[in-house]
Amino acid sequence: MNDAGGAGEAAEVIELEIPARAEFVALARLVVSALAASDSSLADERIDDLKLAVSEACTNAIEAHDAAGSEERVLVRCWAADDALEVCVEDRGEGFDPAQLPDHPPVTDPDRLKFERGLGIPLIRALVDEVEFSSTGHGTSVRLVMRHGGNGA
Amino acid sequence: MNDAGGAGEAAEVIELEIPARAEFVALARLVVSALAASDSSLADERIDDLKLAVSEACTNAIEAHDAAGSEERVLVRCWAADDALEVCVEDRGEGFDPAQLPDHPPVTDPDRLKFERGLGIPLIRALVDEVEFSSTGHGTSVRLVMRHGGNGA
Amino acid sequence: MDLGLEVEERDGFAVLSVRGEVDVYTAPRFRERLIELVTEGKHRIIVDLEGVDFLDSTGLGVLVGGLKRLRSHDGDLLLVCTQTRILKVFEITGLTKVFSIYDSVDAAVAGGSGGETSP
Amino acid sequence: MDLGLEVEERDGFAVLSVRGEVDVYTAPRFRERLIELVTEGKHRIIVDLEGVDFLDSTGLGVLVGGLKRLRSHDGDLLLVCTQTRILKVFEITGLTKVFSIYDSVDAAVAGGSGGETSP
Ligand SMILES: Nc1ncnc2c1ncn2[C@@H]1O[C@H](COP(=O)(O)OP(=O)(O)O)[C@@H](O)[C@H]1O
Ligand SMILES: Nc1ncnc2c1ncn2[C@@H]1O[C@H](COP(=O)(O)OP(=O)(O)O)[C@@H](O)[C@H]1O
Repeated sequence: MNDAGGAGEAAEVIELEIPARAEFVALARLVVSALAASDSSLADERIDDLKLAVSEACTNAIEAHDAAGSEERVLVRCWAADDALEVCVEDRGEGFDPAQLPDHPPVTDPDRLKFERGLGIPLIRALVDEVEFSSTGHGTSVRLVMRHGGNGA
Repeated sequence: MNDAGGAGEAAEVIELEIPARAEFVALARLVVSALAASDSSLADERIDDLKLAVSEACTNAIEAHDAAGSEERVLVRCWAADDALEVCVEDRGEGFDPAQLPDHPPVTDPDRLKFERGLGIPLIRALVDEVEFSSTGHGTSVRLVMRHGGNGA
Repeated sequence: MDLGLEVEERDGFAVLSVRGEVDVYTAPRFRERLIELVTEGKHRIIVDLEGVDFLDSTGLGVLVGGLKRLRSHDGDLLLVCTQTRILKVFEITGLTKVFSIYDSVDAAVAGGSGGETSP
Repeated sequence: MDLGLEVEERDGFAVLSVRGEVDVYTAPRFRERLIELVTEGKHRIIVDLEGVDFLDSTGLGVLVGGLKRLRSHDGDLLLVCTQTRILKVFEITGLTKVFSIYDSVDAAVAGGSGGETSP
Protein backbone atom coordinates (compact mmCIF):
# COMPACT_ATOMS: atom_id res chain seq x y z
CA MET A 1 0.00 0.00 0.00
CA ASN A 2 2.95 2.34 0.23
CA ASP A 3 3.70 1.86 -3.43
CA ALA A 4 2.59 4.80 -5.48
CA GLY A 5 1.56 2.61 -8.39
CA GLY A 6 1.95 4.80 -11.44
CA ALA A 7 3.70 7.47 -9.43
CA GLY A 8 6.98 7.54 -11.35
CA GLU A 9 9.56 9.35 -9.27
CA ALA A 10 8.83 9.08 -5.57
CA ALA A 11 10.56 12.45 -5.19
CA GLU A 12 7.69 14.02 -7.09
CA VAL A 13 4.93 12.76 -4.81
CA ILE A 14 3.28 15.21 -2.44
CA GLU A 15 2.14 13.50 0.73
CA LEU A 16 -0.25 14.66 3.38
CA GLU A 17 -0.73 12.54 6.45
CA ILE A 18 -3.65 13.50 8.70
CA PRO A 19 -5.06 12.24 11.95
CA ALA A 20 -8.11 10.11 11.17
CA ARG A 21 -10.58 12.73 12.36
CA ALA A 22 -13.39 14.48 10.55
CA GLU A 23 -11.91 17.96 11.07
CA PHE A 24 -8.93 17.14 8.82
CA VAL A 25 -10.86 16.26 5.68
CA ALA A 26 -11.00 19.98 4.87
CA LEU A 27 -7.19 20.07 4.90
CA ALA A 28 -7.00 17.23 2.37
CA ARG A 29 -9.42 19.14 0.14
CA LEU A 30 -7.35 22.30 0.49
CA VAL A 31 -4.10 20.59 -0.48
CA VAL A 32 -5.57 18.72 -3.42
CA SER A 33 -7.34 21.77 -4.78
CA ALA A 34 -4.20 23.88 -4.46
CA LEU A 35 -2.23 21.26 -6.38
CA ALA A 36 -4.97 20.89 -8.96
CA ALA A 37 -5.18 24.66 -9.38
CA SER A 38 -1.45 24.84 -10.12
CA ASP A 39 -2.00 22.26 -12.87
CA SER A 40 -3.14 24.60 -15.63
CA SER A 41 -4.48 21.67 -17.64
CA LEU A 42 -7.42 21.14 -15.29
CA ALA A 43 -10.49 23.34 -15.63
CA ASP A 44 -12.07 24.80 -12.48
CA GLU A 45 -15.04 22.47 -12.71
CA ARG A 46 -12.77 19.42 -12.78
CA ILE A 47 -10.86 20.75 -9.78
CA ASP A 48 -14.16 20.92 -7.87
CA ASP A 49 -14.94 17.36 -8.97
CA LEU A 50 -11.58 16.04 -7.78
CA LYS A 51 -11.90 17.94 -4.52
CA LEU A 52 -15.27 16.30 -3.86
CA ALA A 53 -14.00 12.83 -4.79
CA VAL A 54 -11.00 13.23 -2.47
CA SER A 55 -13.28 14.44 0.29
CA GLU A 56 -15.50 11.36 -0.09
CA ALA A 57 -12.50 9.02 -0.10
CA CYS A 58 -11.02 10.69 3.01
CA THR A 59 -14.37 10.55 4.79
CA ASN A 60 -14.58 6.80 4.13
CA ALA A 61 -10.97 6.32 5.24
CA ILE A 62 -11.61 8.13 8.50
CA GLU A 63 -14.81 6.17 9.10
CA ALA A 64 -12.91 2.94 8.41
CA HIS A 65 -10.28 3.85 11.05
CA ASP A 66 -13.04 4.74 13.42
CA ALA A 67 -14.78 1.40 12.87
CA ALA A 68 -11.51 -0.49 13.29
CA GLY A 69 -10.50 1.56 16.34
CA SER A 70 -7.29 2.48 14.54
CA GLU A 71 -5.25 5.39 15.88
CA GLU A 72 -3.19 5.55 12.72
CA ARG A 73 -3.21 8.42 10.31
CA VAL A 74 -4.72 8.56 6.85
CA LEU A 75 -2.36 9.20 3.96
CA VAL A 76 -3.16 11.31 0.93
CA ARG A 77 -0.62 11.11 -1.88
CA CYS A 78 -0.72 13.23 -5.01
CA TRP A 79 1.40 13.29 -8.10
CA ALA A 80 1.32 14.63 -11.60
CA ALA A 81 1.29 11.82 -14.15
CA ASP A 82 2.04 12.58 -17.80
CA ASP A 83 -1.50 13.47 -18.70
CA ALA A 84 -3.30 13.41 -15.37
CA LEU A 85 -3.32 14.38 -11.75
CA GLU A 86 -3.52 11.34 -9.50
CA VAL A 87 -4.50 11.19 -5.86
CA CYS A 88 -4.32 8.13 -3.66
CA VAL A 89 -6.09 7.94 -0.29
CA GLU A 90 -4.76 5.18 1.95
CA ASP A 91 -6.19 3.94 5.20
CA ARG A 92 -5.46 1.15 7.70
CA GLY A 93 -9.05 0.16 8.27
CA GLU A 94 -10.49 -3.32 7.84
CA GLY A 95 -11.14 -3.01 4.14
CA PHE A 96 -14.25 -3.77 2.09
CA ASP A 97 -15.33 -5.17 -1.23
CA PRO A 98 -16.49 -2.34 -3.49
CA ALA A 99 -18.12 -4.90 -5.81
CA GLN A 100 -20.47 -5.97 -3.00
CA LEU A 101 -22.01 -2.57 -2.32
CA PRO A 102 -25.81 -2.57 -2.64
CA ASP A 103 -27.38 -0.82 -5.60
CA HIS A 104 -29.73 2.02 -4.80
CA PRO A 105 -33.40 1.62 -5.61
CA PRO A 106 -34.50 3.79 -8.52
CA VAL A 107 -35.21 7.39 -7.55
CA THR A 108 -38.89 6.91 -8.22
CA ASP A 109 -39.10 4.25 -5.54
CA PRO A 110 -40.24 5.66 -2.17
CA ASP A 111 -37.62 3.38 -0.61
CA ARG A 112 -35.01 5.69 -2.11
CA LEU A 113 -35.40 7.82 0.98
CA LYS A 114 -34.01 5.01 3.09
CA PHE A 115 -30.62 5.77 1.58
CA GLU A 116 -29.10 8.51 3.64
CA ARG A 117 -25.78 6.82 3.13
CA GLY A 118 -23.97 4.97 0.41
CA LEU A 119 -23.79 8.00 -1.87
CA GLY A 120 -20.03 8.53 -1.54
CA ILE A 121 -18.68 5.82 -3.82
CA PRO A 122 -21.26 6.43 -6.57
CA LEU A 123 -20.22 10.11 -6.45
CA ILE A 124 -16.52 9.24 -6.67
CA ARG A 125 -17.16 6.98 -9.66
CA ALA A 126 -19.11 9.70 -11.45
CA LEU A 127 -16.67 12.52 -10.73
CA VAL A 128 -13.24 11.21 -11.67
CA ASP A 129 -11.96 9.68 -14.91
CA GLU A 130 -10.71 6.56 -13.22
CA VAL A 131 -10.97 5.07 -9.76
CA GLU A 132 -9.23 1.98 -8.46
CA PHE A 133 -9.94 0.41 -5.08
CA SER A 134 -7.33 -1.90 -3.56
CA SER A 135 -8.56 -3.31 -0.32
CA THR A 136 -7.37 -6.00 2.07
CA GLY A 137 -8.26 -6.74 5.67
CA HIS A 138 -5.48 -4.34 6.64
CA GLY A 139 -6.48 -1.29 4.72
CA THR A 140 -7.77 0.30 1.60
CA SER A 141 -6.18 2.41 -1.05
CA VAL A 142 -8.33 4.46 -3.39
CA ARG A 143 -6.58 5.82 -6.46
CA LEU A 144 -8.31 8.69 -8.23
CA VAL A 145 -7.24 9.77 -11.68
CA MET A 146 -8.18 13.11 -13.20
CA ARG A 147 -7.05 13.28 -16.81
CA HIS A 148 -6.16 16.57 -18.46
CA GLY A 149 -8.45 16.00 -21.40
CA GLY A 150 -11.10 14.06 -19.48
CA ASN A 151 -14.61 15.04 -18.45
CA GLY A 152 -15.63 12.56 -15.76
CA ALA A 153 -16.26 8.84 -16.05
CA MET B 1 15.17 13.42 12.91
CA ASN B 2 11.93 11.54 12.52
CA ASP B 3 11.19 12.00 16.15
CA ALA B 4 8.59 14.63 16.74
CA GLY B 5 10.29 15.87 19.88
CA GLY B 6 7.50 17.32 21.97
CA ALA B 7 4.88 15.90 19.65
CA GLY B 8 3.04 13.79 22.17
CA GLU B 9 0.82 11.37 20.25
CA ALA B 10 2.23 10.59 16.82
CA ALA B 11 -1.36 10.09 15.68
CA GLU B 12 -1.94 13.79 16.21
CA VAL B 13 0.84 15.00 13.93
CA ILE B 14 -0.07 16.41 10.54
CA GLU B 15 2.65 15.75 8.01
CA LEU B 16 3.23 17.30 4.64
CA GLU B 17 6.00 15.94 2.48
CA ILE B 18 6.91 18.03 -0.56
CA PRO B 19 9.39 17.70 -3.40
CA ALA B 20 12.36 19.97 -2.65
CA ARG B 21 11.38 22.57 -5.21
CA ALA B 22 10.60 26.25 -4.84
CA GLU B 23 7.06 25.91 -6.19
CA PHE B 24 5.99 23.81 -3.18
CA VAL B 25 6.83 26.32 -0.46
CA ALA B 26 3.44 27.95 -1.06
CA LEU B 27 1.75 24.63 -0.24
CA ALA B 28 3.58 24.41 3.09
CA ARG B 29 2.42 27.95 3.88
CA LEU B 30 -1.15 27.03 2.93
CA VAL B 31 -1.25 23.96 5.17
CA VAL B 32 0.33 25.68 8.15
CA SER B 33 -1.91 28.71 7.91
CA ALA B 34 -5.02 26.53 7.61
CA LEU B 35 -3.98 24.62 10.72
CA ALA B 36 -3.10 27.80 12.56
CA ALA B 37 -6.42 29.37 11.56
CA SER B 38 -8.32 26.42 13.03
CA ASP B 39 -6.46 27.02 16.30
CA SER B 40 -8.68 29.74 17.71
CA SER B 41 -6.02 30.66 20.27
CA LEU B 42 -3.76 32.24 17.65
CA ALA B 43 -4.47 35.79 16.48
CA ASP B 44 -4.35 36.55 12.74
CA GLU B 45 -1.12 38.46 13.08
CA ARG B 46 0.57 35.50 14.72
CA ILE B 47 -0.69 33.21 11.99
CA ASP B 48 0.99 35.47 9.44
CA ASP B 49 4.17 35.39 11.50
CA LEU B 50 4.20 31.59 11.66
CA LYS B 51 3.44 31.36 7.96
CA LEU B 52 6.43 33.54 7.16
CA ALA B 53 8.72 31.62 9.53
CA VAL B 54 7.66 28.30 7.96
CA SER B 55 8.19 29.74 4.51
CA GLU B 56 11.75 30.80 5.43
CA ALA B 57 12.55 27.40 6.95
CA CYS B 58 11.18 25.56 3.90
CA THR B 59 13.12 27.83 1.55
CA ASN B 60 16.34 27.01 3.42
CA ALA B 61 15.51 23.30 3.41
CA ILE B 62 14.95 23.32 -0.34
CA GLU B 63 18.15 25.27 -0.93
CA ALA B 64 20.01 22.79 1.28
CA HIS B 65 18.73 19.85 -0.83
CA ASP B 66 19.65 21.73 -3.94
CA ALA B 67 23.20 22.37 -2.68
CA ALA B 68 23.57 18.73 -1.62
CA GLY B 69 22.09 17.44 -4.88
CA SER B 70 19.49 15.58 -2.84
CA GLU B 71 16.39 14.28 -4.60
CA GLU B 72 14.64 13.62 -1.33
CA ARG B 73 11.58 15.41 -0.13
CA VAL B 74 11.28 18.00 2.60
CA LEU B 75 9.06 17.16 5.53
CA VAL B 76 6.83 19.61 7.37
CA ARG B 77 5.28 18.29 10.56
CA CYS B 78 2.73 20.18 12.66
CA TRP B 79 1.08 19.41 15.90
CA ALA B 80 -0.88 21.16 18.60
CA ALA B 81 1.00 21.15 21.90
CA ASP B 82 -0.82 22.02 25.12
CA ASP B 83 -0.31 25.74 24.82
CA ALA B 84 1.24 26.14 21.39
CA LEU B 85 1.24 25.20 17.75
CA GLU B 86 4.53 23.60 16.74
CA VAL B 87 5.93 23.13 13.26
CA CYS B 88 9.03 21.18 12.38
CA VAL B 89 10.73 21.49 8.98
CA GLU B 90 13.12 18.65 8.22
CA ASP B 91 15.59 18.35 5.38
CA ARG B 92 18.30 15.93 4.26
CA GLY B 93 20.82 18.56 3.28
CA GLU B 94 24.37 18.79 4.54
CA GLY B 95 23.52 20.78 7.64
CA PHE B 96 25.00 23.98 9.04
CA ASP B 97 25.91 25.62 12.30
CA PRO B 98 23.40 28.36 13.09
CA ALA B 99 25.76 29.76 15.73
CA GLN B 100 28.35 30.51 13.03
CA LEU B 101 26.16 32.72 10.84
CA PRO B 102 27.70 36.16 10.25
CA ASP B 103 26.14 39.16 11.97
CA HIS B 104 24.82 41.84 9.69
CA PRO B 105 26.53 45.22 9.71
CA PRO B 106 24.38 47.89 11.36
CA VAL B 107 21.76 49.36 9.05
CA THR B 108 23.59 52.69 9.01
CA ASP B 109 26.64 51.06 7.44
CA PRO B 110 26.65 51.36 3.62
CA ASP B 111 27.93 47.76 3.60
CA ARG B 112 24.46 46.74 4.75
CA LEU B 113 23.46 46.71 1.12
CA LYS B 114 25.85 43.82 0.50
CA PHE B 115 23.40 41.64 2.39
CA GLU B 116 20.86 40.50 -0.10
CA ARG B 117 20.80 37.22 1.74
CA GLY B 118 21.04 35.96 5.28
CA LEU B 119 17.77 37.59 6.33
CA GLY B 120 15.82 34.36 6.68
CA ILE B 121 17.07 33.08 10.02
CA PRO B 122 16.97 36.50 11.71
CA LEU B 123 13.36 36.76 10.56
CA ILE B 124 12.50 33.30 11.90
CA ARG B 125 14.06 34.18 15.27
CA ALA B 126 12.08 37.40 15.49
CA LEU B 127 8.75 35.92 14.41
CA VAL B 128 8.23 32.81 16.50
CA ASP B 129 8.26 32.33 20.26
CA GLU B 130 10.87 29.63 20.13
CA VAL B 131 13.10 28.15 17.45
CA GLU B 132 15.37 25.16 17.76
CA PHE B 133 17.84 24.07 15.08
CA SER B 134 19.13 20.48 15.14
CA SER B 135 21.65 19.98 12.38
CA THR B 136 24.06 17.21 11.46
CA GLY B 137 25.93 16.50 8.23
CA HIS B 138 22.89 14.52 7.13
CA GLY B 139 20.17 17.05 7.60
CA THR B 140 18.60 19.81 9.57
CA SER B 141 15.46 20.02 11.59
CA VAL B 142 14.02 23.41 12.50
CA ARG B 143 11.37 23.39 15.20
CA LEU B 144 9.18 26.48 15.41
CA VAL B 145 6.95 27.11 18.41
CA MET B 146 4.08 29.57 18.39
CA ARG B 147 2.60 29.88 21.86
CA HIS B 148 -1.02 30.76 22.41
CA GLY B 149 -0.22 33.59 24.75
CA GLY B 150 3.04 34.58 23.05
CA ASN B 151 3.90 37.63 20.99
CA GLY B 152 7.12 36.76 19.16
CA ALA B 153 10.61 36.24 20.57
CA MET C 1 -14.16 25.43 10.07
CA ASP C 2 -17.27 27.54 10.30
CA LEU C 3 -20.70 26.44 9.27
CA GLY C 4 -23.30 29.17 9.27
CA LEU C 5 -26.83 28.12 10.20
CA GLU C 6 -29.47 30.85 10.36
CA VAL C 7 -33.20 30.43 10.73
CA GLU C 8 -35.87 32.88 9.65
CA GLU C 9 -39.64 32.64 9.41
CA ARG C 10 -41.23 33.25 6.00
CA ASP C 11 -44.95 32.79 5.32
CA GLY C 12 -45.33 29.68 7.41
CA PHE C 13 -41.98 28.26 6.39
CA ALA C 14 -38.83 28.03 8.48
CA VAL C 15 -35.98 29.08 6.21
CA LEU C 16 -32.66 27.57 7.24
CA SER C 17 -29.79 29.32 5.46
CA VAL C 18 -26.58 27.33 5.36
CA ARG C 19 -23.22 28.99 4.82
CA GLY C 20 -19.78 27.43 4.36
CA GLU C 21 -18.68 23.84 3.86
CA VAL C 22 -20.95 20.90 4.64
CA ASP C 23 -18.84 17.80 5.12
CA VAL C 24 -18.36 14.95 7.60
CA TYR C 25 -17.05 17.45 10.16
CA THR C 26 -19.78 20.06 9.96
CA ALA C 27 -22.76 17.88 8.94
CA PRO C 28 -23.62 16.83 12.52
CA ARG C 29 -24.35 20.47 13.45
CA PHE C 30 -26.50 20.83 10.35
CA ARG C 31 -28.39 17.61 11.18
CA GLU C 32 -28.98 18.70 14.78
CA ARG C 33 -30.33 22.08 13.71
CA LEU C 34 -32.77 20.45 11.31
CA ILE C 35 -33.94 17.98 13.95
CA GLU C 36 -34.36 20.84 16.44
CA LEU C 37 -36.61 22.67 13.99
CA VAL C 38 -38.78 19.60 13.46
CA THR C 39 -38.97 19.07 17.22
CA GLU C 40 -40.10 22.69 17.61
CA GLY C 41 -42.96 21.83 15.30
CA LYS C 42 -41.60 23.41 12.13
CA HIS C 43 -42.77 20.96 9.52
CA ARG C 44 -42.39 23.11 6.42
CA ILE C 45 -38.73 23.88 6.00
CA ILE C 46 -36.82 25.60 3.21
CA VAL C 47 -33.08 24.92 3.23
CA ASP C 48 -31.27 27.72 1.42
CA LEU C 49 -27.99 26.38 0.01
CA GLU C 50 -26.94 29.55 -1.83
CA GLY C 51 -24.21 30.30 0.71
CA VAL C 52 -22.75 26.79 0.61
CA ASP C 53 -19.23 26.49 -0.83
CA PHE C 54 -18.97 22.74 -0.60
CA LEU C 55 -21.43 19.91 -0.07
CA ASP C 56 -20.58 16.23 -0.05
CA SER C 57 -22.51 13.00 0.43
CA THR C 58 -22.69 13.53 4.18
CA GLY C 59 -24.55 16.77 3.50
CA LEU C 60 -26.85 15.00 1.05
CA GLY C 61 -27.52 12.41 3.76
CA VAL C 62 -28.58 15.13 6.19
CA LEU C 63 -31.02 16.54 3.63
CA VAL C 64 -32.45 13.12 2.74
CA GLY C 65 -32.82 12.37 6.46
CA GLY C 66 -34.56 15.71 6.99
CA LEU C 67 -36.94 15.17 4.10
CA LYS C 68 -37.84 11.70 5.37
CA ARG C 69 -38.46 13.00 8.88
CA LEU C 70 -40.63 15.86 7.61
CA ARG C 71 -42.67 13.70 5.27
CA SER C 72 -43.46 11.42 8.20
CA HIS C 73 -44.99 14.54 9.80
CA ASP C 74 -46.83 15.40 6.57
CA GLY C 75 -44.44 18.27 6.17
CA ASP C 76 -41.94 19.08 3.44
CA LEU C 77 -38.36 20.16 2.88
CA LEU C 78 -37.68 22.42 -0.08
CA LEU C 79 -34.27 23.45 -1.36
CA VAL C 80 -32.98 26.70 -2.78
CA CYS C 81 -29.94 26.31 -4.98
CA THR C 82 -28.70 27.85 -8.23
CA GLN C 83 -25.00 26.99 -7.97
CA THR C 84 -23.97 24.63 -10.74
CA ARG C 85 -21.36 22.77 -8.74
CA ILE C 86 -23.78 22.10 -5.88
CA LEU C 87 -26.65 21.15 -8.22
CA LYS C 88 -24.26 18.73 -9.91
CA VAL C 89 -24.03 16.67 -6.72
CA PHE C 90 -27.82 16.33 -6.62
CA GLU C 91 -27.93 15.42 -10.30
CA ILE C 92 -25.28 12.70 -10.11
CA THR C 93 -27.02 11.03 -7.19
CA GLY C 94 -30.47 11.31 -8.74
CA LEU C 95 -31.65 13.49 -5.87
CA THR C 96 -32.94 16.23 -8.16
CA LYS C 97 -35.89 13.86 -8.59
CA VAL C 98 -36.38 13.49 -4.85
CA PHE C 99 -36.13 17.15 -3.84
CA SER C 100 -37.97 20.20 -5.09
CA ILE C 101 -35.21 22.65 -5.87
CA TYR C 102 -36.00 26.33 -6.36
CA ASP C 103 -34.09 29.36 -7.65
CA SER C 104 -34.87 31.57 -4.66
CA VAL C 105 -36.55 31.53 -1.28
CA ASP C 106 -39.42 33.50 -2.82
CA ALA C 107 -39.91 30.87 -5.50
CA ALA C 108 -39.80 28.13 -2.87
CA VAL C 109 -42.38 29.88 -0.71
CA ALA C 110 -44.65 30.34 -3.73
CA GLY C 111 -44.03 26.84 -5.11
CA GLY C 112 -44.24 25.10 -1.76
CA SER C 113 -47.53 26.81 -0.93
CA GLY C 114 -48.97 26.21 -4.36
CA GLY C 115 -48.00 22.57 -4.41
CA GLU C 116 -45.03 20.53 -5.56
CA THR C 117 -43.50 22.42 -8.49
CA SER C 118 -40.04 21.21 -9.21
CA PRO C 119 -38.49 23.53 -11.82
CA MET D 1 1.22 30.68 -8.42
CA ASP D 2 0.73 34.02 -10.09
CA LEU D 3 2.92 37.02 -9.56
CA GLY D 4 1.61 40.20 -11.13
CA LEU D 5 4.24 42.64 -12.42
CA GLU D 6 3.00 45.77 -14.12
CA VAL D 7 5.03 48.78 -15.18
CA GLU D 8 3.74 52.31 -15.67
CA GLU D 9 5.50 55.63 -16.25
CA ARG D 10 4.85 58.42 -13.74
CA ASP D 11 6.67 61.77 -13.84
CA GLY D 12 10.05 60.34 -14.70
CA PHE D 13 9.62 57.28 -12.51
CA ALA D 14 8.99 53.73 -13.59
CA VAL D 15 6.33 52.36 -11.25
CA LEU D 16 6.51 48.60 -10.88
CA SER D 17 3.33 47.27 -9.22
CA VAL D 18 3.72 43.84 -7.69
CA ARG D 19 0.70 41.62 -7.02
CA GLY D 20 0.52 38.27 -5.26
CA GLU D 21 3.07 36.30 -3.28
CA VAL D 22 6.79 37.05 -3.47
CA ASP D 23 8.74 34.00 -2.34
CA VAL D 24 11.61 31.77 -3.48
CA TYR D 25 9.47 30.55 -6.38
CA THR D 26 8.28 33.88 -7.74
CA ALA D 27 11.21 36.13 -6.72
CA PRO D 28 13.33 35.28 -9.81
CA ARG D 29 10.66 36.80 -12.10
CA PHE D 30 10.52 39.89 -9.90
CA ARG D 31 14.34 40.20 -9.96
CA GLU D 32 14.46 39.82 -13.76
CA ARG D 33 11.83 42.46 -14.29
CA LEU D 34 13.72 44.92 -12.09
CA ILE D 35 17.00 44.23 -13.90
CA GLU D 36 15.27 44.66 -17.26
CA LEU D 37 14.03 48.07 -16.20
CA VAL D 38 17.51 49.16 -15.13
CA THR D 39 18.93 47.84 -18.40
CA GLU D 40 16.33 49.87 -20.31
CA GLY D 41 17.76 52.93 -18.57
CA LYS D 42 15.05 53.34 -15.92
CA HIS D 43 17.08 54.48 -12.95
CA ARG D 44 14.32 55.94 -10.82
CA ILE D 45 12.00 53.14 -9.86
CA ILE D 46 9.04 53.00 -7.50
CA VAL D 47 8.06 49.50 -6.40
CA ASP D 48 4.42 49.46 -5.34
CA LEU D 49 3.89 46.65 -2.83
CA GLU D 50 0.23 47.41 -2.05
CA GLY D 51 -0.98 44.38 -3.99
CA VAL D 52 1.45 41.98 -2.31
CA ASP D 53 -0.11 39.29 -0.08
CA PHE D 54 3.11 37.75 1.08
CA LEU D 55 6.77 38.80 1.03
CA ASP D 56 9.63 36.83 2.50
CA SER D 57 13.39 37.29 2.76
CA THR D 58 13.89 36.31 -0.87
CA GLY D 59 11.68 39.25 -1.82
CA LEU D 60 13.62 41.54 0.49
CA GLY D 61 16.79 40.33 -1.20
CA VAL D 62 15.43 41.29 -4.61
CA LEU D 63 14.61 44.78 -3.34
CA VAL D 64 18.00 45.24 -1.67
CA GLY D 65 19.69 44.01 -4.86
CA GLY D 66 17.65 46.45 -6.92
CA LEU D 67 18.43 49.38 -4.65
CA LYS D 68 22.15 48.60 -4.81
CA ARG D 69 22.09 48.33 -8.58
CA LEU D 70 20.19 51.60 -8.95
CA ARG D 71 22.42 53.50 -6.54
CA SER D 72 25.42 52.42 -8.59
CA HIS D 73 23.70 54.22 -11.48
CA ASP D 74 22.98 57.25 -9.29
CA GLY D 75 19.36 56.20 -9.35
CA ASP D 76 16.97 55.26 -6.59
CA LEU D 77 14.39 52.68 -5.64
CA LEU D 78 11.41 53.87 -3.59
CA LEU D 79 8.79 51.67 -2.02
CA VAL D 80 5.06 52.10 -1.58
CA CYS D 81 3.60 50.07 1.27
CA THR D 82 0.98 50.64 3.96
CA GLN D 83 0.21 47.01 4.87
CA THR D 84 1.20 46.30 8.46
CA ARG D 85 2.21 42.70 7.91
CA ILE D 86 4.49 43.60 4.99
CA LEU D 87 5.98 46.62 6.78
CA LYS D 88 6.70 44.35 9.73
CA VAL D 89 9.16 42.34 7.61
CA PHE D 90 11.08 45.53 6.76
CA GLU D 91 11.06 46.61 10.38
CA ILE D 92 12.37 43.33 11.79
CA THR D 93 15.25 43.27 9.32
CA GLY D 94 16.09 46.95 9.84
CA LEU D 95 15.35 47.67 6.20
CA THR D 96 12.95 50.51 7.02
CA LYS D 97 16.16 52.48 7.54
CA VAL D 98 17.58 51.47 4.18
CA PHE D 99 14.50 52.10 2.03
CA SER D 100 12.32 55.14 1.65
CA ILE D 101 8.82 53.80 2.15
CA TYR D 102 5.80 55.88 1.11
CA ASP D 103 2.06 55.66 1.65
CA SER D 104 1.16 56.00 -2.01
CA VAL D 105 2.69 56.27 -5.45
CA ASP D 106 1.81 59.99 -5.41
CA ALA D 107 3.71 60.48 -2.17
CA ALA D 108 6.67 58.55 -3.55
CA VAL D 109 6.74 60.65 -6.73
CA ALA D 110 6.59 63.85 -4.68
CA GLY D 111 9.06 62.64 -2.05
CA GLY D 112 11.47 61.09 -4.52
CA SER D 113 11.57 64.25 -6.63
CA GLY D 114 11.94 66.53 -3.65
CA GLY D 115 14.70 64.45 -2.08
CA GLU D 116 14.93 61.55 0.32
CA THR D 117 11.97 61.84 2.69
CA SER D 118 11.42 58.67 4.58
CA PRO D 119 8.08 58.95 6.39
N1 LIG E 1 -11.96 2.95 2.88
C1 LIG E 1 -12.93 2.10 3.26
N2 LIG E 1 -12.69 1.12 4.17
C2 LIG E 1 -13.66 0.26 4.56
N3 LIG E 1 -14.92 0.31 4.10
C3 LIG E 1 -15.24 1.25 3.19
C4 LIG E 1 -14.28 2.19 2.73
N4 LIG E 1 -14.87 2.99 1.82
C5 LIG E 1 -16.17 2.59 1.75
N5 LIG E 1 -16.38 1.55 2.56
C6 LIG E 1 -17.67 0.81 2.76
O1 LIG E 1 -18.50 1.10 1.67
C7 LIG E 1 -19.72 1.68 2.13
C8 LIG E 1 -20.25 2.69 1.13
O2 LIG E 1 -19.44 3.82 1.08
P1 LIG E 1 -19.98 5.19 0.51
O3 LIG E 1 -20.58 4.94 -0.83
O4 LIG E 1 -18.90 6.20 0.54
O5 LIG E 1 -21.16 5.62 1.48
P2 LIG E 1 -21.15 5.87 3.05
O6 LIG E 1 -19.75 6.16 3.45
O7 LIG E 1 -22.07 7.03 3.21
O8 LIG E 1 -21.72 4.61 3.65
C9 LIG E 1 -19.40 2.27 3.48
O9 LIG E 1 -20.51 2.36 4.31
C10 LIG E 1 -18.38 1.27 4.01
O10 LIG E 1 -19.01 0.15 4.56
N1 LIG F 1 18.36 23.92 6.49
C1 LIG F 1 19.59 24.35 6.22
N2 LIG F 1 20.55 23.50 5.80
C2 LIG F 1 21.78 23.93 5.51
N3 LIG F 1 22.17 25.22 5.62
C3 LIG F 1 21.27 26.12 6.04
C4 LIG F 1 19.95 25.75 6.38
N4 LIG F 1 19.29 26.86 6.78
C5 LIG F 1 20.15 27.87 6.70
N5 LIG F 1 21.36 27.45 6.25
C6 LIG F 1 22.57 28.26 6.05
O1 LIG F 1 22.42 29.47 6.73
C7 LIG F 1 22.52 30.57 5.83
C8 LIG F 1 21.65 31.71 6.27
O2 LIG F 1 20.28 31.36 6.09
P1 LIG F 1 19.19 32.51 6.00
O3 LIG F 1 19.36 33.42 7.16
O4 LIG F 1 17.86 31.87 5.87
O5 LIG F 1 19.53 33.33 4.70
P2 LIG F 1 19.68 32.86 3.19
O6 LIG F 1 18.95 31.58 3.04
O7 LIG F 1 19.09 33.99 2.44
O8 LIG F 1 21.16 32.73 2.95
C9 LIG F 1 22.19 30.00 4.48
O9 LIG F 1 22.78 30.72 3.44
C10 LIG F 1 22.74 28.59 4.58
O10 LIG F 1 24.13 28.59 4.32
